[in-house]
Amino acid sequence: SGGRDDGKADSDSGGGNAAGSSGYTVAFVTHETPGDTFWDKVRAGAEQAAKDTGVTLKYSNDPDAAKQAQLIQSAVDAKVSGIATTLVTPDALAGAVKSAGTAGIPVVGLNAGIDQYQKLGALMYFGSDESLAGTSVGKRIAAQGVKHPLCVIHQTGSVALEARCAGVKSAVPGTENIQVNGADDSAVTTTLQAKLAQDKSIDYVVALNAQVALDAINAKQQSSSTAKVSTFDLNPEIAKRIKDGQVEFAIDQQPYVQGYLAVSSLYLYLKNGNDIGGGKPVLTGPSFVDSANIEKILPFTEKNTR
Amino acid sequence: MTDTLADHADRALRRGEPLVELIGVGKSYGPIRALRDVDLVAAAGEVTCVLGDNGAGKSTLIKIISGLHPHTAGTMRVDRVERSFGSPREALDLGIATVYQDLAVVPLMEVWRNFFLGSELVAGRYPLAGMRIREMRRIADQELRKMGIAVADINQPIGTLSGGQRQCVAIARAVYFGARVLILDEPTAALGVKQSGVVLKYIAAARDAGLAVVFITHNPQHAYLVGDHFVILKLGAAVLDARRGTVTLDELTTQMAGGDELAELARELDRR
Amino acid sequence: MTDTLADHADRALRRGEPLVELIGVGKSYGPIRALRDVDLVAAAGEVTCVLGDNGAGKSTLIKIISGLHPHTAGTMRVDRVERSFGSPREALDLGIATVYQDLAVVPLMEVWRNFFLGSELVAGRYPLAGMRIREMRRIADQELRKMGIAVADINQPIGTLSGGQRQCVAIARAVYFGARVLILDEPTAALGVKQSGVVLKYIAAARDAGLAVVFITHNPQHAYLVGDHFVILKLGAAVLDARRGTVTLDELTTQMAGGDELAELARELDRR
Amino acid sequence: MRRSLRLLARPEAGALAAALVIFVFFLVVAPSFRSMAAFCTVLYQSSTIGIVAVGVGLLMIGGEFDLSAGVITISAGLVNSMFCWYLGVNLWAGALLSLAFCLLVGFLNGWLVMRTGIPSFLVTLGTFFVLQGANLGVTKLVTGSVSSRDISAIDGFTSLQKVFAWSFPLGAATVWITVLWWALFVALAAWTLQRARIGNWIYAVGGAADSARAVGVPVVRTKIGLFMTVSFLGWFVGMHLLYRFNTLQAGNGVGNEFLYIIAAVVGGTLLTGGFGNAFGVAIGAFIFGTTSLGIVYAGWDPNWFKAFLGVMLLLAVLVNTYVRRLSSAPAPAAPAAGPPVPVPAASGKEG
Amino acid sequence: MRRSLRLLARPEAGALAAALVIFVFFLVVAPSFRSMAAFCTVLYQSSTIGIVAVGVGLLMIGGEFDLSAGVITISAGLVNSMFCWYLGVNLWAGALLSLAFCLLVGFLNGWLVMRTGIPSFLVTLGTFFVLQGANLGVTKLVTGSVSSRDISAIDGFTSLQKVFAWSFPLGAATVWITVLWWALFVALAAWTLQRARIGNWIYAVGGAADSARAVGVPVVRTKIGLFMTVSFLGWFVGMHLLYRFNTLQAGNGVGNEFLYIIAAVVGGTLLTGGFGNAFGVAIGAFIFGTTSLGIVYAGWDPNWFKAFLGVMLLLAVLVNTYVRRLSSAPAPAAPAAGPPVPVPAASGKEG
Ligand SMILES: Nc1ncnc2c1ncn2[C@@H]1O[C@H](COP(=O)(O)OP(=O)(O)OP(=O)(O)O)[C@@H](O)[C@H]1O
Ligand SMILES: Nc1ncnc2c1ncn2[C@@H]1O[C@H](COP(=O)(O)OP(=O)(O)OP(=O)(O)O)[C@@H](O)[C@H]1O
Ligand SMILES: [Mg+2]
Ligand SMILES: [Mg+2]
Repeated sequence: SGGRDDGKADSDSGGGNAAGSSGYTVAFVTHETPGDTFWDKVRAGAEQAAKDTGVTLKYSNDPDAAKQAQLIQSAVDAKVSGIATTLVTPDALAGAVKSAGTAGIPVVGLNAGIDQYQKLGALMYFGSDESLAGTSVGKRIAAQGVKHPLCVIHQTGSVALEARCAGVKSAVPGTENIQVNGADDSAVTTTLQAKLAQDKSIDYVVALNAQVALDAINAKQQSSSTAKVSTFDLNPEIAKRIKDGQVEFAIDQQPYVQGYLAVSSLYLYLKNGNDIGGGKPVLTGPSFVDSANIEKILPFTEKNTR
Repeated sequence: MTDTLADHADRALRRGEPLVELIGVGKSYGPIRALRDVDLVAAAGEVTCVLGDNGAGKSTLIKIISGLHPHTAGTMRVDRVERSFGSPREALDLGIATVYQDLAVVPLMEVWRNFFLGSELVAGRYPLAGMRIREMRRIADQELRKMGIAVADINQPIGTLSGGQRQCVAIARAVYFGARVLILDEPTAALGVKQSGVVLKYIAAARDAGLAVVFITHNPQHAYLVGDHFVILKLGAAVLDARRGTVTLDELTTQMAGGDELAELARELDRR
Repeated sequence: MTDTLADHADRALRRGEPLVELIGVGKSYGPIRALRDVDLVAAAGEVTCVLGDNGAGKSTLIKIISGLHPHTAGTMRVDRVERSFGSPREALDLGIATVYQDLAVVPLMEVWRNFFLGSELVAGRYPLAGMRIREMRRIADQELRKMGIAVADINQPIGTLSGGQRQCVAIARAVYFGARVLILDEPTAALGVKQSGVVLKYIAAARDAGLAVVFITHNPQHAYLVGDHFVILKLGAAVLDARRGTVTLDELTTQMAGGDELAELARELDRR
Repeated sequence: MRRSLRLLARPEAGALAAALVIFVFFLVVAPSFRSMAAFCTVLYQSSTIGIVAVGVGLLMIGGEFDLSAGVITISAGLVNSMFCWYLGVNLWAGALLSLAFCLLVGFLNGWLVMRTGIPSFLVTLGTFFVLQGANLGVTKLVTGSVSSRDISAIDGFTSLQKVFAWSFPLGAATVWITVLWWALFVALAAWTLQRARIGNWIYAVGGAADSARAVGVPVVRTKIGLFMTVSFLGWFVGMHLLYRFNTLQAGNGVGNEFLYIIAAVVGGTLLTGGFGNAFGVAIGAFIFGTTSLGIVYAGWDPNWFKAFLGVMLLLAVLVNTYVRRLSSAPAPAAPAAGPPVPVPAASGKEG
Repeated sequence: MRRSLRLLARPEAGALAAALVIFVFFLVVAPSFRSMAAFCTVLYQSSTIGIVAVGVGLLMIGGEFDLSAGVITISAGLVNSMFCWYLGVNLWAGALLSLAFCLLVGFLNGWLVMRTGIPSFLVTLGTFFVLQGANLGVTKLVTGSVSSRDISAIDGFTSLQKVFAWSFPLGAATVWITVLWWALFVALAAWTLQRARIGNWIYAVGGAADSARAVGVPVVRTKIGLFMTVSFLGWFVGMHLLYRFNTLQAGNGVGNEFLYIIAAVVGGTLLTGGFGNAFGVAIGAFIFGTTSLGIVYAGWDPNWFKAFLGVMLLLAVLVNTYVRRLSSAPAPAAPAAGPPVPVPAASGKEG
């Protein structure tokens, strides 16, 4: 018992077009660090959209800005029909995006780069804004009277993560950052444990991904701290913890939607000349998941679509 | 020292019985033919001396017998059974112990560990059984003292010993573990007069204990002192193969040095 | 071969002039005292032989002169100037060339590169000036041939040569670059009769060209053939220091072997 | 005997001194470091690095590297978790399957290295990439996401958790069973290296493989055995991670292989093989654990974390080298170029 | 002479064969790979790895490692960028300052290694952490974020961009100047190794430092020079990154140090020093570039990316080893235990 539930194993089967039947190829380039749940959902959304619209999807990723630029360049070399890319480091990607424009390949931005996408020549944008999301979290916990939250950066020097923490700090000036080794759960746990022991005044932990939030709960128990925990992004485990109250809330920018819209908008643009958002960015978040709405969302997290 | 040899020597050895026979053995290193068509017999109770110029193939020959390289032509028989060793372990297991010219010691390891390397004394047969370290230290020390070498500390890394001291460890080890066949590649090269004498005595004692000894040396005097059988290699082929009595020391020396050159040298250098 | 030596020898050398003097020199390796209170003079046009048991400190002595280790006691003078070398380069720059017992070759490098290592011939004085490779190959090959060693390929890694061949490369190199003082640590150890003869001739030629030679050997015969001056070390201290003529070959041999032991050995081993 | 004890004690003496210096340093600068709880946290953190590091240390003494040692911990956990979750079988079966899998990977590493003569650095780099990719690819295939599913409800969980991830309170502190396991593995490795015949072989194959082979040491078997030891310990840590955290991220574990190597080298293992010591490696892991958590306990600016870590590591190594020089009193090294004799402290090509 | 040419050509022959196999393989499986544009992209990608890899290869032949070679590229760019942005001075001044800084870091690496006898692996690991921390800490201090500011408006940008990040179209493809620089550096390194006196010294200090010292090779100076060469090339790539992308992420560069080492080792450099070849290293970088982009061009599932990469790397190394064995025809190795003589192809402790 407790294993795979056979009934719902094959959730996203169903009708729709076979990939490639519309004749378009879309390159989807992100700054994913391999194995991240968040990006897994972005990709799931993109794949679903590709399936629904009959587009051939080519997904690739590299967290290093220069290499991401290289991936965009190779998509241009491969003469794809459209490119969807994250614009987390707009200056670094500008050249590659421009060369796509020169080659007549439409580009849409997603996830990050809300202020710069137009300048770079991307047609549309789907996403949230990292610092806006951070600020929303900050405002919400400030309202509870939190004075000294800890913002956990699980990937050194990541622009997106730093932006989230900066957002939190803009609403709660007492925010403190900490760096952990996100590739090792026991290291995350002990580091947080140490931090909570070192500074007893920490009254809140803001995790920037779901697994770190789980580790934070562990650390909290070990160091008998009373700090509360909230997190960015969802996974099934976190959904359960929200339900039983161990995690206050998760802020969700609906990665599945970002992936889905980026691909389907390109399809519509290519097929039909549509412009989604009317020249303005399309926001997919932030939306809060907490005990109020968790019941509704829980089944979707199980399916890896939220 | 005779006690060590007698203790360890295989008691079933009968004098004159051939233990290792090479018939038409050859060896190429890629394009380089180091050895061609060499015959050699190492018989129990006899010392076979192999002499020859530098690069003549002497070391190559003994590396074949001791299992370090397989030969590429001809046949080798050990105890009348045809063999081609895949590893030195197989040779050791047949009682063939070797002193290599480049010594085969592990510089960073202690002297006693080097002495017993590959043939450690253990307290039991289970995998992680402790070694009988105290005993190993004692034996190593004792065997070295017998050669007239007192190392300051049997626990010092062998890399800190002098060249000759290292040579002595390698010899003492081979003598101690050589149960049937003892192979020595220029054992006296780095040794002083006294230690050379000790080694020659060992060789004689091994012979007397019934072991087959293969002795490589550049020193015809040394060879003649203990040898029963002399093989001279030149450019990888045997140019002389004679029993003691059929050849004199002078002949041997002359053969090795390439005829009259030596006489001329003596004349040239003579300052008296 | 005399040509090589004469070509390279410092022409300002005057026979008998002391080039290297050690006065009360001592050396400790941490707790181990390898050398104590040794005096030695290497004079132009003379061969100084250093003899002694294994571990007596001979190599340690020459490592001090060649700049490999600094001494820990006493004084060393080169050309009457007191010195303590920080690196072998300093010794080389004063024209002191050495053959080390452990050879100091780089196994993976070609023979000719090893020959010229540290003293390459270059086509210009700018940093990345090309080496005169063809010339270096020719010279290396030629110098080795003079020693009676014809390596199959001057471009093969020196690690694939036989022990004796490697020794010859090291000797040829030192002779070629030794402008004033030539130091040889057991150069004939791995050599056959013929090659040993060649090396002794080299030593004699170096002496005649006015170089100071320090010659370490275990072979009293060899030492006596060329030596002008004999130093015997025992446990790090000099026990004999005699000029040629004040000591006979027999005395030398006896001193080295520790008295009567040798006679007994000869008796013991004598089979005729 | 007295003399020999001094000599045996030598290699780790430096590392121990360095560990003490660093530990006392943090006791002084970080008030919250001065508690049993903090000490236990440091020990736990050190043990999760230290267990695999012991194996990596042995392997490095034996003259080889294993870059796949970090990801194999995650592979081990994933095999166990997904096999049991997918088929719904008892977790013990999955744990054994995972063990067999890990040993096979170790065997393959060793076999390829010995058979092809390709440096272990490259072979295990290949394994590292393959495992890393497979972790992600297979997990995605099986579970539809990039992390394994919660297995805490599957049979056998509680008993396995007792073995691999049990903890008990000690005053205000929590002691994890991994610390005890770590001590056990270190003791076993130390015994093996100093007292067992195989230890002799390990030093020999690392110090001079050709010479070892010439005197009859089974070089191939020894080295393959070492690779399998590393995978076994990787499996062990994988089990701990799985039974402590219930789920595993398929992308994790990357980078830890270098922490193991760092622990080994800081603890005095020679990078070129042939010299080192199990206690030294353990102390190396402890130094790493102390430093990385000590910086947090001290509350230093996290932006500079890595810079502090680098400085502390260099300090530790310097103290280690200095103490070892003192205690072994080797030849006074010729200025700058390092000692010309193979005194282990600073010899080899790194000298 | 014929014979010697064959021998000189040997070390990279295997790597070249491997590169060809991999290249043809992707030509077959990935249609979009079959264009000049794709080839130029691969070349560009290879050059950004390859430039530093040349230096790292030389250093490894010289028997040392440099783990700080990856982050120093970013440090170089950051020093230049932030100095000029903060003070508003001409970028050329910043570039020179940055060059001086990098050379100093290289000198310090080498000096510490030679002076203390601590293995270069540890010393440069320390530098790696320190630089990584400083990159982040200083950038946050100066710019308040984790990336440097856009400097494209500061004086000197256009001229510097011409030098470091110029590109020109070639049909549908774009050729980057780094490819030309790469070719130049490789040629220079090849000349140095094969023809210059310093090349002789590099092989010698890596193959047997003590012997080299004994015959008068300036070991310390040679090694320090090698460390400085690596930092110089790191600076060069840092300049390219800065002037191509205008801004730099302070956290980047980490991990690249291993790509350099991988390129060198795949190209036939001996991990233990003393053997290797500049062309080999260049081909190693090209193999890496081809493989990592080829997988993308082929459109394979990125979840399995690393697994493909691992398999391709192993294949490349196998082909390399096999071809080198064939062409050099060494002693038929004793079964399994590797050749007992120092035939470079598979010798040393890795054999
Ligand atoms: N680096 C070192 N560390 C410790 N002890 C050393 C070191 N080098 C040499 N010794 C010791 O110093 C003593 C003298 O050694 P040395 O090599 O000078 O002897 P040697 O006369 O050359 O002997 P041989 O004839 O055997 O070559 C020996 O006892 C040796 O063990
Ligand atoms: N691994 C190898 N690869 C290529 N050639 C080799 C190898 N080993 C030995 N040789 C060559 O084979 C020939 C015989 O070498 P060997 O070592 O057997 O000579 P040797 O008679 O022992 O000489 P020495 O008296 O100088 O030790 C030499 O020309 C040597 O260069
Ligand atoms: Mg030989
Ligand atoms: Mg000596």
